[in-house]
Parts: sequence; C-alpha cells; structure tokens
Amino acid sequence: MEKDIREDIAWAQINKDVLKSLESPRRLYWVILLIALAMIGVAVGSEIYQYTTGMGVSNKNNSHVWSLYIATFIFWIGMSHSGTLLSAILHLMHADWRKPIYRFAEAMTTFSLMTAGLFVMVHLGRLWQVYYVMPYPNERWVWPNFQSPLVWDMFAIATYLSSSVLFLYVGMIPDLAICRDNIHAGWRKKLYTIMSLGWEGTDRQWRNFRITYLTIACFLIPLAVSVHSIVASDFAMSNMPGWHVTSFPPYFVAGALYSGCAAIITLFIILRYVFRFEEYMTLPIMKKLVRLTFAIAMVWTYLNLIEFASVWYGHDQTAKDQLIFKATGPYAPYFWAMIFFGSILPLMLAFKRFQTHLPILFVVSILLNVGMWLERWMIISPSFAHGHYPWTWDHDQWPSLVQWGIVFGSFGWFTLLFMVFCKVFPSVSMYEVKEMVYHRTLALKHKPAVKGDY
Amino acid sequence: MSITNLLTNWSDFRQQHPSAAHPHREYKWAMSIDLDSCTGCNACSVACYAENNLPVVGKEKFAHGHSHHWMRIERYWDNDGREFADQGAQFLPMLCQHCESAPCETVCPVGATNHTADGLNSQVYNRCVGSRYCNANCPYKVRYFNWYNYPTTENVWPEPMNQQLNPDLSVRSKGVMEKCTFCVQRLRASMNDARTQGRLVIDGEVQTACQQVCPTGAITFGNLVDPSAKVGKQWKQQQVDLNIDKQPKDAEEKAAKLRGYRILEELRTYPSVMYLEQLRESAV
Amino acid sequence: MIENSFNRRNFLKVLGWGGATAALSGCGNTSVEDGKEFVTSYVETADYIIPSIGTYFNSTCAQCDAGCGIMGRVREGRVLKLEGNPKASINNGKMCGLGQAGVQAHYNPDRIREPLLRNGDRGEAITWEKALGLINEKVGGVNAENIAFLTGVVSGHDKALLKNYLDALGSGHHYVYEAVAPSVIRAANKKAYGVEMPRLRLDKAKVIVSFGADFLGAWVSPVHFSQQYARFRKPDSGERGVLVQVESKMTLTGANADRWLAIRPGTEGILALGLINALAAAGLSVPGDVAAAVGGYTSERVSKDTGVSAEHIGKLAALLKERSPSLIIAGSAAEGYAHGSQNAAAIALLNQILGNVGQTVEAPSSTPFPQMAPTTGNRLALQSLNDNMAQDKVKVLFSYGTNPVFTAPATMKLKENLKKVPFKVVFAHYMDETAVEADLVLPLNSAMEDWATVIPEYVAEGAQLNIRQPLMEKLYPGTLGLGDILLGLLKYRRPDEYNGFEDFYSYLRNAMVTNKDALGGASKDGDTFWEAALSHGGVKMVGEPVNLSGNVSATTLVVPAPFVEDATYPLHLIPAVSASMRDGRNANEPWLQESPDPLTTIVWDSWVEMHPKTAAKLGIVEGDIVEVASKSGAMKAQAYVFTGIHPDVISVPLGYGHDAMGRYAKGVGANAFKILDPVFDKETGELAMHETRVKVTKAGKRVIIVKDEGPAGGNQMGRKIAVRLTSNKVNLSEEV
Amino acid sequence: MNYFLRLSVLLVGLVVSAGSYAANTVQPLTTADDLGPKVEQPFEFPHNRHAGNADKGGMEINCMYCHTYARRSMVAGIPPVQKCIGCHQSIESVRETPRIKKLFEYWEAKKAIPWKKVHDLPEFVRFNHERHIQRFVFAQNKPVQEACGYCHGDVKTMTVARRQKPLSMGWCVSCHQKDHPVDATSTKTTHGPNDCWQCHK
Repeated sequence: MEKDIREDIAWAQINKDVLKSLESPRRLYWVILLIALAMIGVAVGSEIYQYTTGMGVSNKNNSHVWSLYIATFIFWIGMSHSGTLLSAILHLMHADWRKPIYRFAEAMTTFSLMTAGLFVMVHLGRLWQVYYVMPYPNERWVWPNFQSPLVWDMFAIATYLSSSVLFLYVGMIPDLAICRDNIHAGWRKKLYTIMSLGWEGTDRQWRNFRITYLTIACFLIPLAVSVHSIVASDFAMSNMPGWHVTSFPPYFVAGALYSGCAAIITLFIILRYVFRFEEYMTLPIMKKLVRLTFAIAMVWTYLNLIEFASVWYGHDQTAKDQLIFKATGPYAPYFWAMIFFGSILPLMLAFKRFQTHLPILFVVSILLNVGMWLERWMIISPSFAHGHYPWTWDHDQWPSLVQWGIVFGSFGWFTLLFMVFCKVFPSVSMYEVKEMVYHRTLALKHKPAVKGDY
Repeated sequence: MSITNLLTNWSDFRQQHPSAAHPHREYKWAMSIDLDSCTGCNACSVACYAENNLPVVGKEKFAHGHSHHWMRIERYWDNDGREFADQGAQFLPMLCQHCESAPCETVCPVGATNHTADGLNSQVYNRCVGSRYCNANCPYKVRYFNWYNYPTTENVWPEPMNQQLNPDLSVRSKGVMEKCTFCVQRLRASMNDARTQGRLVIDGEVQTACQQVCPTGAITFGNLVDPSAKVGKQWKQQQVDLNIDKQPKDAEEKAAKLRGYRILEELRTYPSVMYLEQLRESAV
Repeated sequence: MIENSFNRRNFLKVLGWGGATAALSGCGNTSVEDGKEFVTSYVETADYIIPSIGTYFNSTCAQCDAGCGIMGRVREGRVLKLEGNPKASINNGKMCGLGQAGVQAHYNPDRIREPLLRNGDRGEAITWEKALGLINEKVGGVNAENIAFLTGVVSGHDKALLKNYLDALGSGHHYVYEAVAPSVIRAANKKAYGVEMPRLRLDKAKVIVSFGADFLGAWVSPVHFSQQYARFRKPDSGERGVLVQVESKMTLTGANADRWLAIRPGTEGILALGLINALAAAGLSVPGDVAAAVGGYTSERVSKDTGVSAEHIGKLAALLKERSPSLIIAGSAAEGYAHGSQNAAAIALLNQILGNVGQTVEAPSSTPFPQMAPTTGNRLALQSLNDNMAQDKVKVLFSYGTNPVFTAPATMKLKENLKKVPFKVVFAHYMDETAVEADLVLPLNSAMEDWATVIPEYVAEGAQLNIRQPLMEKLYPGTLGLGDILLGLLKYRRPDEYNGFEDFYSYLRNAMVTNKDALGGASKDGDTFWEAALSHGGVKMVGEPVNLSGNVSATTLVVPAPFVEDATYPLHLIPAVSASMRDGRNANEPWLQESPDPLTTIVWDSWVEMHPKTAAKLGIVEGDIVEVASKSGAMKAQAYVFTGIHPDVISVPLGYGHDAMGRYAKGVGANAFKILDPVFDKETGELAMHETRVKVTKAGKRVIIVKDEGPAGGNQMGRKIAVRLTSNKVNLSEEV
Repeated sequence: MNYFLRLSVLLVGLVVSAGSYAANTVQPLTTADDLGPKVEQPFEFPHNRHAGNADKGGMEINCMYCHTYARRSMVAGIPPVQKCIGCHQSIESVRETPRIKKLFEYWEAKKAIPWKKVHDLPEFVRFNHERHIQRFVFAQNKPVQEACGYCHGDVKTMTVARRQKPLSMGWCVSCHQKDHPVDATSTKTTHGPNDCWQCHK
C-alpha cells in the first residue's frame, strides 16, 4: 500500500515544506528557464518575420487557410480545462484528494489560456487590427459580428481567463498571507502584503472567503464547459466536411479534460520530484488522478467513435469521403498515431501496476498529450486538404518552420510562466492540505464517522 | 450605433434566410454562365486581373497556392477510364457565387463580409482582420487571401506597371481576404448614374469585366428583379429559383431537360450564379 | 471627339488626381489626414475631361495579327484597361486574354527606353538623330542588294512607307517572317479556292470537322471565330452545331469538340479521303474521278492507318451527309508534315465534295489599296534570309516585329550567321534574343503610344482599314514608332517628298484625308472624316469580292502512307501553339504567364504532354523532368500525363524558354523551337513543324508541377460541379 | 487592505457603468465639430472673398462655379489654373497683389499649383460628391453652400479651407441613418445607403 498524506504531519511542517519551494532556485532551474526563454525567442523571431512579411511565410494557402496555430490554440484551451475540473468540480464534490494538487492545476489553466490567447493573435492576418473584434463604442459605429463563433470565442476566452485568474487568486489569499507572515523583507514581502489583501484569518474573513470561493467555483463549471463548446462550435457551426458534426461540443470538452488531466500528471510528477513534495503529492492521489484520466480517455474514445459512426452512417457523402481520406490519405500516419496515443495507450492506465509507476506515467502522460495535439491537428488540416470542392484540394500542404517555431515557442512560454509561478507562489495549497489533514484526523477519531459531521 | 439601436433593430443586423422577410426590391445582381458556350479560353480571368488589380504572384507563390484568380477556369475530364478524353474537357469558370445565404458572412468576426441590399456578398478590405474563417467556411473556396504585401514588399507592380492599377478600387495589402465583387465599382457607378437620372439601371448598361470580354458571350449578368433583364429570363426559363435549395424541376421526369443548375445548391447557400450544363452531341 | 491636338495631348498627360490614383496602401492608415497629400489640378483642361470618369478611345490590338478593335479606358492620362471595340467587325467588343495583356506590354518595366548602340558587350544610349544618321550612313555604304529588311506581318501605311524606303534605297530585300503561320494552308487554299484565306462561316455550318485547327485558341482570328462558334452552337433555329476535332494533340478547340478523334500524326489526309469514300458509299453524289481516286480508302484501311475507329468514321460520314452545310477546316496539325500540302488539299477536296465552297467557305473582299494589303509571312522567308546571311550577302540587316534568334531551329545556325552581318538594326520593345545580337537597337513605341494603320489578313466583313492611335502620352520620350523611324530615314533619302511631314501622325493624317473618297469619307470634310475614323477605330473600305476559283484535282492527289516507325526516335513532337504564348513574343507579360494553360492548368513553365500509355511505357509519372531529344537538339521539361493526346505523340508548348527579353520571360521553361528537325513541306518548302521525331528519357529529377488543378485532377469526385448532358435531351430553341 | 479591496470594487462598478452609459448614448460621440489642423498652401486662396456673403465683402460665387466636377463626378476637383486666369486676367484691380502675381507665375510657367489636400479621407474610403450634390442641391433644392457645408463646414468664412467636421465613419453614418426627404416637395423620406460597399471598394 502506497503512502498517503500522513495524518500526523504538523501544520508548521506543511508551511515549511511548501515555503521551501519558494526559496532560491537551483542551477537547473535557471538552465530550464533559459531554455524556455530561448524557445520563446524562436517563437518571437518567427512571429516578427511573419508579421512583417505576411501570413504567407507560414505556408498556409487559399485552400488551407488554417493550420497549426488554430490546432495549437485548441490544444492549449483544452489543457486549461482540467484546472477547473480539479478545483471547481472536485471542490463542489468534496473530493479531498484534489487539495494538494489543485493549485498548480489552476495555474496551468491560467497559463495555458494565456498561451491560447496568443495563438488567436498569431493567427490573424492583421494582428494590428485585432481590436475590431471587441465590442466597444467607437467612432466607426460598427459592432463586431455577434453571429460569428470567433466573437463568441473572444468573449468565452476573455471571461474564462479573467474568471480563472480570479479563482486562482482568491484561492491563494490565505496562503499568500502565510507567505507574507513568513517573509520579513524585500519585494516579496511587499508583493505578498498587497496580494493577501489584509488577510488575518478571522472568522468573518474565512466565512466570506468560503462563500466567494464557492461562488466562483459554481460559476466556473458551466463556463468551462461552455468555453470548449464554443471553441467546438467554431468548427461544428461551419459547413466543412469533417467539422460539421453535432457531437463536437462534448467531444471537445472531453478532449479538453483528457489533455488537461494528462498534463496534470506530467506536472505532478515534475513538481513532486523537483520540490520533494512526496509528502503531499502522494501516490494514492496519483492513482485517483490516473483513474480519472482513464475514465475521461474512454469517454473521449467513445465520443470519437460516435463522431466516426455518425459520419459513416450519415447521408453526407462528402463528410464520409473526408473521413476515409483522413484515415487513408497522406494524413493517415498522424491520424492513426492519434488513435493510438488517444485511445489505445490509455488502456495501460487501467492496470494497477502502471497507475503508480511514475517514470512510465511521465512518458505516457506526455504521449497522451501528443495524441491530443494530433487530434486537434487532424480536425483542422485534413478537412482543408479534402473539403467540399475537389478542384481546390491540397494534399501537399505542410506547415512551414515559422509555424512549427511558434508552436514550439508556445511550450517555452508556458514553461516560463509556470516556472515563475512556482517560485513566486506556493504551488501546493497549504491551508487546504491542513484542512485535509485535519479532516482525516477527525475522521480517525470518530471511527464510525457520519458524513458531514465535522 | 448605440446599444439601443442594436437591440431595437436587431433583426436588421442579422443575416436573414433569403426567402424570409427581405425580398430584393430594386436590384438583385445575378449571373448565368453557359458552360456549352464557355471554351475555357481564360479571357475572363485576364479581364479580372486587369479590372480588379489582382496581383501576379509568380511561380513560387502560385506553387504554394497563393494565387489570386478571382475568376478561375476549372477543367474537368469525364472520360472514366476511356483511352482518350474523346468528348473534350468540361470548363467551368468559378467565381464568388454571391450566395444569398452565404456561409462566409455569418462567421466573419468583424462583419467585414456582408450582404448588400442589392444582393451582393460584399468584402470590406479595411475592416478585415484576416481570421480567414470566411474562406474556411466557403464551400467553393473562391476567397483569396493576401498572404504577402504584394504592392509594397513583393513589388508586384514594378514602376511603371503600377500606372495600370484601377483607381476605382483599393489595392489590397497583406492580411486581408478578397474575392470576386461582381465588379462592384462598375455596378455602383452605373447605379449612381441611374439614381441621378431618377431611374433604375437598364439591362446591359453595366457589364462585369468577365462578361464584357467573353468571346462567346457565355456569361450573362444583370438584375434579377428587372423583368426585362436577360439573366432573369434565363433563370425563369430554366426554372431555377433563387430562394429554394432544391429545384422542383430536378425531380421531374421529362423528355426535354432544362440545363440550369447551381453548384452545391444542397448546402443551402442559395448562390446567385446559375450554370447551364454543357452539351455533347450523341450522334458522333 | 477630339478637337485639336493640343487638347488631346494635354489629356493624355499623366496627372495624379487626388483620390484618383490607385490607393497602394488600401488598408493602412485609418484616420483622416489633413494637408499631407497633394492634389494636383490641370493647368488647362477640356470639357470632356472629368476626373474620376474614364474616357474610351478606340484603337487596334497589336498583340497578334488578328487585328481586333480595342477600346482603351483612359483616366487621368493613363490607359487602365483594354476592352473590345464594339464597333469592330472582327471582335465586336470582345477580347481574348492575350489582347488584354497588351496593357502590360505598354507598362512593362523591361521596355527599352532609348536607342542603344553596341559598344563591346554593352549598349550605349545615343540620340535618335545619331541613330538615324548612323543607319543612313551604313545603308549608303553598301550595295542595295545587300540590305535586308526582316519583318513580321506588315500592312497599312507602315507597309507603304517601308516599301517607299526600300525603293529609295534602290530596292533591297524584304523578308516577311512569321514563326507560327498557316503558310502551307494558305498555299493549299490558294490552289483550292483561289484565295489564301477564304472567309470561314462557322456560324452557318451545322457540322464542323476541324483537322487540328485551333480556331478557338490561337488560329488566325480566334476572337472572331469564338463569336461565330457561339452562334454555331446556339443558332436561332435551336439546332446545335456539331464540332468534331481531328488531331493528335488536343487543342483548346479539341477540348470543346463533341467528338475529339485522336489520329495518328500525319494521317489527316487519309482520313479526309476515307471520309469522301464513306460519303460516296453512303450515297452522296461524288464526281467520278474523285470516287475512283478515293476508292482505295476503305473504312478498314483508313481506320488502320489513322487509328480512328471505323465506327467513328461511319458516324461522321453519316452526320456530314445528313446535316448540311458543313465546314471542314484544315489547321496546323494537318499542314505540319512533309506532305502537309497534300493533307490540306485532301481536306479542301472534302469541303468541295460536301458543297461547302460558297456556302460556309466564302469569298473575302480585296482591299482597294493593294500596297497596304497585309503581307503575310512564312518560315521560308527566314530560311532564305539565313542562306543569304551565311553567304555573306547581307551587309545591313533590319529586324522589326520578329524574334528570329528565338524562333529559329538550332539547325539553322541563325545566331552564327547573324554574326556575319556587319550592321544589324533591331527595332524592339524589349532586349529580346535578337536585340541582344544587334549593333543598334531602336526602341519602339508600345501599341498604346503609336500611330499606325492595320489591315488584318482575315477580315470579318467587307474590307477595312483599322487605325491604331495613342491612348496616352509616351511613357518614355526616347521611343519612336516604326512609322516615325521610317519617315525619319526617308527624310534623308527623299527630303523633298517627306520633309513636309513633321511626324508620322501628320503623314498618316494627310494620307488618309487625301484618300478619303476611297476610304468611305467622300461626303465628309477632312477633319470630320479623320475624327470619325479615329472614333470608330478604323474605316470601312469598298472592296471588290474575290471570286472563289480553283479546284483540287483528286487524280493527282497522293497522300502518303503513314509513318514508318523510327526505332531511335519513336515519338512525334508536336510543338503546341498556345492561345497566350503563341510564338513567345508576349512572354514577358505576367498575366499571360500566370493564366493557366486551359488544358493542363500549368503556369510559369513549359511541359511535355504525353498519354498515360506512353508514360507507363517509359516509366514516367507526372512531374518527372524528362529530356526530349531530337536529331537536332534536346530540351528538358516536366512531364504532364493526360489522355488528350495520341500515344505516339508528345507535345511541348512554344513560346517558353527565353534567355533574354525581360524579368517575366527569362528562364521560364524551355524553347521547343530549338529542337525542330529540318524537314520541309515538299510543295511549299515550308518547315514542317510536326515532323520532328524525338525520344523521351527521364532526366532523373521529379518536381511538383505548378498548376491550378488540385490532386483530384479533373475529377469531380461525385459532386455535381460541371455537368454534361447529351444534346438531344435539350430543347435549345426554347432557351433565352 | 480591506480598504483597497472595497475601493477596487467601487472602481470596477464605476468603469462598468460609465462604459454602458457611453455605449448607450443616443447622441454619437463623434458628431461634434472637430477642427482640423491649419494647412500650408502654396498661396492662400481667400474662400471668403470669393464665396462669402456680399455684406461681408464676398462675391457669393457658387461653389460649383470652380469646383465644377462635384455634380457629375466622384471628386469635386480643384479648378484648373485656366479657370482662375479666366476671370483674373480682366480684374485689373487686384492684378498686382502678391497672391495674384503668384497665380500668374504658375500660369505663365504652365505649371500646376501644388495644392494640399484639406479633406483627405483614408484611401479606402470613396466619397461620392456627385450623389450628394444631386440629392441635396438638385433634388432637395438646398442652397449649395449649405449642402457643401454639411461636410466641408462654413468654407465661405475661411480663407484657406480648413476641416471643420470630423469626417469619421460614425459621423458619416449618423447622417446616413437619418431620414431625408426625397425631394424639395415630397414628404417621402429615405435614408442614405448603409452597405459597406457604397464607400469601401
């Protein structure tokens, strides 16, 4: 039996362990940070080139107008969903095991959203006119087109980003106060002082805090579902064969949760190793996480099959052709890789021995996300390559290095944000871990515990 | 435009189903192309380059699919495994179909592509942000994106070639979508003239550039609302109704067939371009 | 229309009106700016000049020799677009892509801007006085016999002036050369009908059988024929005309045929005789000698020789018999062989038998001014010039309107022979292959800056004289028109006669107005006549109809048996004349390079067309770079595989492969003229363009062909996109 | 710190309410007069002297006497130098003033006067003078100076013309949304076209 969080761990110990992660980083940290910066440099360079020369350098073309940018945009948006899932849904369901891991999951949500937002911009042909998409009273007297799913996207992402930042921040306030109290000088002191908003831990503060946190959590759940549904409607609402599928919204949401969970596993393992969080990020938690991932993987697989089946048995011959093309044409290797990574590989997770084997999980979780990225790409590119109009088919299009560079750089950007976060803010929620330990102790004391009797 | 205005006139700002509330009163520009007359000679395409300031992108960019032929001639073979294409080719001039219910219009985030009162599918370059969603949603793929800055950095019109540019319409810079406009600059000029004279545009008064040059006169263009216009007579004679997506005549079994059809009509785009089927003699 | 030359010139001046120039930064700055831009106004103006409104001027197209009437849209002193002149009887307001690209010839950045005199490898800019003086000095220093003037098709006052100049020099040779011309057909027509180019009435025919005449694409007067074709397809009677195209490589016309018959190369004459035989068998009354002469051409034999199935021969004969009148046209595919004359004669005989002469083959009118009638060219002219140059008989050579260095086969060694000519003057728009060899390059006005009169070879109705007038002020002060140059040269030779004319314009106007009675302007005064002529783009003349005479003698007509196989060079090369590239003189106009070839949809390159069977045999797939080698040379190009070609044949388009000329033409594709074998038509001595035998080998590289068609090729993949119907299912007479 | 928190709530509320008020104001924000910068011209053309009211020393010349293309073309046009000379060669009284001397210098050199554009719309906007003049001056019988003044301001009181109106898109649209009588006598009204392609092509 793996070791779960100890009931007897002292609260001061928790503070100490977690705060330790905020101390001066080791050299490796800087190395990784530099690599991340270099990756960002590649992306920025590519973007500057693309911005000044024109979108053509990305090697998209008139029959293939979208490519990796949109695919990666969906990927990052999708990844952002698990944070909400872990924090908000599991919070409402009182699943205690989320407590040590939800903080970084939420941070991941926020940062992947920030990355996704960049892709919308990178994708635009006239980035400098992006403000046309926003509804604000202007001298032109023109509104954006509220019918367009892209405008919904804009609203959805903006709302989701602001809400998840708020959720992350509100949830951190008690911990920020702990940080404030444990640090005596310097910029950090000032930062924590301001950010903890005068938290003193009074009953009234706790009560307000609980209500606020609960409210935001309740607000976030439908929002998260709607965000990816809206992103799905970018496709489902269009008439492209391969996109025009009714089941896209749940399919996208499932895919989102799936890739998010896989990413949490990856980061879980990294943080546990780097910050020595074995005490908190325990294997039983991992086990639950893995089982959750497995379940979602199967849901995703099911929805995938539904999509294929509805296309196959539907009367839209064009869509069927498109599906056959995807599975047999030049995109076939990527399509089958997606099926393998997305549906076959996760079957491993059903086996107990893999559920806690961290090295394997680390690799598998990354591969799952590769599969999910491929899934997004397989939604975009084959549809363009083989759409309604045979004359303009283009089976040879391949993204240019500029596109790959920007996609590559986005991972650096995400890493950078995440690494900075881990060093500035506690990546494990101290007060919630304390609560968890406290509840467990209580539960042990009253052996035949009655639910809710705390 | 205030919010009150937006809310009270909401229906005006929405795309309506073509057969719904807003019939065309004065103008509905439409086209018909007789594929039996079209010889595939490309004159229309060159006319379009001349009239509409289309950039010549060169071999490399053409290879990458960055060409700008608003009017493109497609060539189909129908020889199903026979040794020779012994009934010739099928040429199809493909241009923006100016759909009454255009898939591109609903998806543009900034409303850069709209339906005008005279039934055109407009594209406003200066409003376009380049999301390219319209192209993604266009089943005919007749929208062309400015992948590069052709007038400046690509220098597509080196001095003095730039003097040929038509001042009646903009030269597009990078990052905007463009497409066939039914030569809107000509339409607007003649509509303004007619308006000044207190009448409507007479059939034949305005021609699109492609129609004007077509050596075999395969292209007919005009106002569908005008009962004297040839294009309207053709549509009527061919029993192609602008506002329905399945023409009843197609279901009828008749000895003498009508040639009129619209491409991918079943997608309910309600295109404004009717094609007349190509004919082949059966006696030889 | 135009009151005086001062106003006119003022109008033609390039002036930028605010808001009138094309907005290059069409999508840039979004705010109102005050006082940043200039708004320039005219100093003086005329009433008809309204800024932002285009004015139209009629002129004559110079892109090919068909002589279509064009209408230039002029705004703020710039010509913006060429449209067809609705009053022109040849094209009735219609245009082809080639013609429209004329505006790019005018604004071409690679035009030569001043006279250049050779100085080592460089051209040195000199003045016109110096250039003309130098020419006068050079022609004065040699015997008139040793002066050669090589031109393309010339007509009108240019031709008259040229003749006068040659006379003034004391004769001298005038070679009229056309790289791509139906010269054998002209000769055969002359025999069969008594005229070189009878009027073909496609619109009156109910069946057209075209033996490789690409009349919709590049043959004689395609825009005119296209209009007739439209009426042929959809006549008022509703009885749709049937087009059958017989050729070895599909042309644009072939692609529009109801039945495209792939024929073994060179056997067109056999098929024509076989059709006569079949018609006689079907009961058509055929003169006895003819019937006897064609008796051997049974449908089995013809089918075996030509590769056209007996079934199709039978059907075609039945159709020809049933539907009358018909029209049989012999085109470049029939004439391009050593027995081209016989092929053409056999085809003419078929016309004769079917009774089409006088029905669909009509008599043209003669022009009342034979000195201005067009001199059509052929390749024989270049051949004899070349021989003379080789024998050092040419001391001064003028070249105008042709590019022989580009269009001569390598076997002629024209470039080497040219070097033997001590003084070569080339009139050119661009530094093309011939201009590069010149000692003196004289830059020509573009067709949009020039005055000229043109009489096309093929006139649609009556006789006519088309006028080419400037549509805008010259872009470069250093260019001149041919007329002006000849006038300048004549002033040296015949000062008394020509010094009175300030420029070619005044000469032309004077010549026209003086002869206005013969030009249909008897009732008008000089100025009115001249202005009416300008605003119509030409004048109609009273021409005498030429009677069709002549006959094809069936008994003397011998059509040779089909080719024997050649083991080393197994394939026939068909150099294809495309509608936009023609002989390559317009290759530097980017619209033409970028408009896809109608059949292959290839842009910006040349290609080798072959049948899938041939390709399979040679192990070639689309995009393979192949080497096409004849006895006379080799070239490399990408392979394009499709079913519109006979398996014994490969085809390469002409006009590509310039190694000079300008940025859009240079280095694009390969030059198929170079590898043509020196085989000649036996009767006329013309180069037989289709006689070259080649072998094709893979050169090892494979490219992705740059073309418009996608990976689906011409397949509609089950969608209803371009639909085809059999014509008996449709009632055309009901259509609007 | 609680203080800060409360303050921020207040601030957010303020921004939201101000924003919604601004978005919902019935009067557009941009129709107020907006004086453009002074423009340096080759020499100062006194619009007030030519077009101004007689009691202020002007000659009340119709705008379209000089800007003659306005009623039949997209552009109003700057008159050719010929036109200035046409009158001024017989007005001896001002013949020696510095501006007229300059004018004659251009004329004698046959050079166009490099005027600067004062009402310079972005290049993708195509304002049609003809239709506006036809509608307001000829159909509705509005005084010319009033009709031109809708967009050009009170030019007759200026020397060198200077932009008075914002010429922003919203400003154009504000007028196009209004109902204007069809002609001078009719009670029927229509508004200006509101499709993008009327001005942007």
